[in-house]
Amino acid sequence: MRLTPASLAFLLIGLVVGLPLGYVFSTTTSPQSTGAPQAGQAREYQVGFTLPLSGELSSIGKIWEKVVYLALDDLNNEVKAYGFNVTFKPVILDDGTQDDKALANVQSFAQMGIKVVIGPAASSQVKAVKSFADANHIVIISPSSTAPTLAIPNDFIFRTVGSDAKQAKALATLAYTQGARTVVVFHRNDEYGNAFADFFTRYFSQFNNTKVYDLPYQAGLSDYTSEVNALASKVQSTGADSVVLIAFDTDAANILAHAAGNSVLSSVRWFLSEGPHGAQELLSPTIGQFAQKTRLLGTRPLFVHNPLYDEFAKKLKEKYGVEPTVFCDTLYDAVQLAGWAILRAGKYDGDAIRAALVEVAKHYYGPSGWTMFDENGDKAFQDYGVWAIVKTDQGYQFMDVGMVQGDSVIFTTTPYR
Amino acid sequence: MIDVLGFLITLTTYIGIYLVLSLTLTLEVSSGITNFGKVAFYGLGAYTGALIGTYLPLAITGSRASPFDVNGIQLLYTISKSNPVLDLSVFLLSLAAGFAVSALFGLLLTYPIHRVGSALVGFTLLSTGEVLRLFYLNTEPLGESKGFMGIPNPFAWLPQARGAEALYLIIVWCFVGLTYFIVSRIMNSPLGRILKGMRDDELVALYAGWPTPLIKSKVLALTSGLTGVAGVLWAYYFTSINPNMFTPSLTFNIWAMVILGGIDSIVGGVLGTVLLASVDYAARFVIPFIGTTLVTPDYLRWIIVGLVMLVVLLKKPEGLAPRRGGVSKL
Amino acid sequence: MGVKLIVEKVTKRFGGVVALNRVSINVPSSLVVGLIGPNGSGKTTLFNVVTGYYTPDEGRVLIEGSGRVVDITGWNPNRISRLGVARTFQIPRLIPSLTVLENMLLFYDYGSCASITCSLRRKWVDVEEAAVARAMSILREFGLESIAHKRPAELSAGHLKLVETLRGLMSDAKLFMLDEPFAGVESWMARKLTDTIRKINREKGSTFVVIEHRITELLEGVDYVYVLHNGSLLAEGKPDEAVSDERVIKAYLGK
Amino acid sequence: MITQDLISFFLFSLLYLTVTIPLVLAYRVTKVINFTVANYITYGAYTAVLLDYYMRSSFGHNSLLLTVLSSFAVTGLIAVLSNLAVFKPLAEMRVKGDVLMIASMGLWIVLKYVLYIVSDIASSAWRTNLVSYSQIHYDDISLLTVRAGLVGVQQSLVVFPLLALASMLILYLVLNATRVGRAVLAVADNSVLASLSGIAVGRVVSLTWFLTAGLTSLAGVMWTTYSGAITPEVGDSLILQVFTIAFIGGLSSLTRTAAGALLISGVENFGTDLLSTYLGLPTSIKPMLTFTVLLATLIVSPPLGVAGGVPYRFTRGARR
Repeated sequence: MRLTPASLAFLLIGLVVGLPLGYVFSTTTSPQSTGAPQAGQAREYQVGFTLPLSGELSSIGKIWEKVVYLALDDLNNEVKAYGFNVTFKPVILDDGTQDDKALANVQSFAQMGIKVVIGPAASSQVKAVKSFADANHIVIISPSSTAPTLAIPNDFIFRTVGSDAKQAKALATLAYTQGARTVVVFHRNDEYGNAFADFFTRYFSQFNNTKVYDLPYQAGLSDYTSEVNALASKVQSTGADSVVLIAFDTDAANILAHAAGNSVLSSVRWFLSEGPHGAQELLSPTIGQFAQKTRLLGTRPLFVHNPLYDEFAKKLKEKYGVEPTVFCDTLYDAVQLAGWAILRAGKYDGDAIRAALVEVAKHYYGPSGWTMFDENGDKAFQDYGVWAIVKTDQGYQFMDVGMVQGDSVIFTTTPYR
Repeated sequence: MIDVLGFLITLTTYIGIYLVLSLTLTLEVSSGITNFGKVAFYGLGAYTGALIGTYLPLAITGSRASPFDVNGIQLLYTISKSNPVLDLSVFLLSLAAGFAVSALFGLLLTYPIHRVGSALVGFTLLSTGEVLRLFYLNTEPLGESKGFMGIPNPFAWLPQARGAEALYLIIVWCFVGLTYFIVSRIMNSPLGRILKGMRDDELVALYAGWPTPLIKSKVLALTSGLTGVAGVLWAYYFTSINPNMFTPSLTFNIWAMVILGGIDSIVGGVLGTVLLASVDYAARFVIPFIGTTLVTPDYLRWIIVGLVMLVVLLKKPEGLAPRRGGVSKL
Repeated sequence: MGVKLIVEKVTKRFGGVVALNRVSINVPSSLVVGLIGPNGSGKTTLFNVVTGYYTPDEGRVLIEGSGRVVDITGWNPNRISRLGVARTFQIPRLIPSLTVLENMLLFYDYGSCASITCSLRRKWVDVEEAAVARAMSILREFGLESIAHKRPAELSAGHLKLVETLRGLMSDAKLFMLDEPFAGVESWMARKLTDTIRKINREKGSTFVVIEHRITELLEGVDYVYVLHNGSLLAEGKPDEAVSDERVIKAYLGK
Repeated sequence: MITQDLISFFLFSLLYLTVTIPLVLAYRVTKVINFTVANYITYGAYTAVLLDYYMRSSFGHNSLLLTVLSSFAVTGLIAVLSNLAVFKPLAEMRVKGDVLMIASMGLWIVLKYVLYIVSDIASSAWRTNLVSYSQIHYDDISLLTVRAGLVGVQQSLVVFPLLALASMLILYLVLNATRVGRAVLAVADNSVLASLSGIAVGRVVSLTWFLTAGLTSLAGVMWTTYSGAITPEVGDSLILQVFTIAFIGGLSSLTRTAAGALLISGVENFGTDLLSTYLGLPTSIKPMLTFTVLLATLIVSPPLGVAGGVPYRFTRGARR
């Protein structure tokens, strides 16, 4: 019989499926695996990570990857110091900021025998993996999903960050105390932007004499000229005194650059969400000048002047040369919580780890503050800091300038003269 | 320990859904329809399924909860776990509706594109997909950017997750079988020859007495309907969908599979699909252990896919498994 | 049995250019008629109007056969083809991925057997057998059995023209419109083509309209000739009359 | 905000013209429906980005002229190579236009992700974020604006007309004043006739690839002075508009293409704003407006000849 193309292809498929299977078999059944502990050998636990190393969130995903390594180093040193003979090993997969890939990643983690997965980043991705995780008892800890619709009790989804509802309140407070009365909320037309804008509107309307106008824009474009023009029209026609921008990094940079060339938009105040914080593009001269002119301020989940955060930021800078961006602290804490919960559970099993995670979080305090979960598995106590873009000798820089405390804002420095 | 059974179930489910897409694309390509808008029909099916799968159970049980609230979503989970009859019938209804809606949409789309050549057809379908995505993104009853969540898995009422997965796999593959039957019967018939003629020289087919635009619209309606069912299967497998799942890269992926196997051979399309989908899924078990992350594996994967497409087109245009013999099979 | 082709005062414009200007021709049944004229005189445009590729801006196209007159103005090409009008192209157009036999089969009227439902139920087998038998008998009749399973790329220009003409027989064409059948064809093959046309004309009584661009190589034994020039009908008549018409000579020779 | 709309209408018209005029010309010569146009724009922009980072960190300033020259060279070279590696062999195999289009799709994917990898590696080597880069300022343009007394004017307002004009001028001069340019036009009109009259069609095609791709890359350079965040998605996001315009022009007529560029730019900039202000529609309907124009074009005046469609009318019976 001669080798037909069909049989050739089947052979190829066999190789393609078989090789990795064989490879993983050989690695996972080797002594260091998650199987039975061996005397004298450190027991190894694998923790799955599905991170946005490509796609829309790739610029923060790359930094997150470094945070993961930092957190695991710290965790491994720490558990050794406590006398545990275990190590935690990351299994990192890229999900391209896409929902279907996030699910496929979690499925392959499950099939590798991994019970704790950190990530995915976006709320839509968390939704995509929820059903599988619940059915297969995989603990999911997302460091950055903030959608209120995921606040569901008794599931396997945990989030080490507060829901957007809380930050929206903080931003509303910031805007109001800064004198904003009529605002246009210019936000991404996606899960994050819409939910944030809804809550902002709800809280801001509770203040006296306030008016809120809503203006969503299409996310994921490479230019926002007509969107910014529409915003300018809206600001002019409503007589708004402030713009609230709910955005990610790239879109915020684009929008602010166009707004800088617009006289109407340069004469109102700007308030931003946490998304754009840390993006290098925002430090260009155009946007820097614009920020000084409009006294631009933003909020972000942060416990200001938390020495643990400063230490974390210093270590990250020393080891990997990067500044922590948004959700780096919550990711760090997610890793720590996962590690300690596995140890507390005593066995590598989804249900046991879930129960242990709730307990561990009550007693853990990290760069992101106190990590205790509420009944929905979300961070119960979240503080919010205020950030600004300030001019320094090295050009424009991000700076945390204050914090939101209940109904008031406390400034620790004066960002704009 | 690696869970081999789970691995195989997941892999074959993905392959099954992709197979429906690539088989229908093979039929389209062999009829001269350069469908760069595969994702439009797929997404439409998924959305139709999700719409029925979430609104209908809530309406039948008399709940006023919205499928986008936490309450509604939890209620949907409860219903799907406790009411097998309702759960299954909603699923079956969705399959039928997904077919109907996508088929109708395919039929309507042939009007603007019936007079133009394949480049414009491809491009128009490509933009149709994008416009539909924007439509979902801006339509409140479709959940806007949130999309749907809590689409009931038709076998959620089974006690073990594994059983539900296996049963779903069987359903997917029954449908793959049906699609294979339809596509191969059509391609190996006098109609298949007419379609081939249409693809190579539509004017000659027209002069041969065949109302080519009408035939094209019927074929597109059929393949779109099948693609729509694939979308429904996807939505119920995933249990949550949102507009950003339906970007053009999905279409390009399917095209790569079909080109890899041989542009007008059924077996080739199947092989290309199985190969690419397997590599994609199995790679997850290798990549994390390689250790380097300087080059994102996904980028590398796309470069390889693109290169393979080019090499196949240049060196072996008939693909891995070319179609053998003539059309006429007596 | 042939049909009569009547073109009544047909005008076709492209933008500002008048490609056909009130052209009227009247091809009697079962004749072989030549259509000659220099490049750009509107011959192919006239073919395109008759076969439904273009809709004329003015005028009508009628087909008369079996005592019935059908106005086919504005019909789609496929419908006109089913009425029994077959055409060929200047550069032969066969489906490259199909064999000669399959190219012939493409022109067979499968009726409802070409539908999707019929394909799914495999109800076409009998019809396919009849179609193959028919195609083979045609090929055999004209001595082309040997090329039945070849693809167009393997054939000479003459064979391509021949197959292109013969496939009209699959759909019982009663009016053949051949666009430069002898262009680029070797002389022995041209003879074979002529014989074929004659044979079909004699045995089936089909009407032929043949475009020829060079006046000197006009088909032997053409019954009647129309001369087009700049989109208008310049002259018509018996071949020798038409060729010796001084307006025709002027059109061909000088400005 | 009519002035803002006018400004963006003006800028986008120029941008679209810079991309579509070479595209249509290239199609007429090469007969490839070319997806890699998106890559040309992106590579143009990213040559500018990489150069800007390098120049700023080494010399402290950057020049538009240098950027334009290097973008032109890089992109033109890529186009010539892709012709040699892919399109020329395919054309020799006498494949259908569809296959050329699909091949260009494959090439587009390859080039797109190669750029991603390049910018990732450059980002990690230089410890900066090149995957999303801030607006670029060119010092020679600043100098120019100051000399001309236009202090404070945005660079895009100067660079867009400058480069668009330069592009048109180069195209006009090359095509009309040089022998090889006239050969390009001859091939565009009828390649068979051109080769019969002794023109080396192969060389003319190569030149066309170089010239049109290089000119397309100018759009990418223009973009760097305009957008607030330059990403490797720039070109892809313009594809819908660019091909709609090219199809309005039937991929053949330059005047119709130019009119299409103005139409799409107008619809996008005025249309979106008007609908948003008066009907309260979200600005995200912008792509839908473009799509509507495309559909309307297809229904009202389908570009028959070049697109290879068939003459089929859905209306029944005789019709004049």
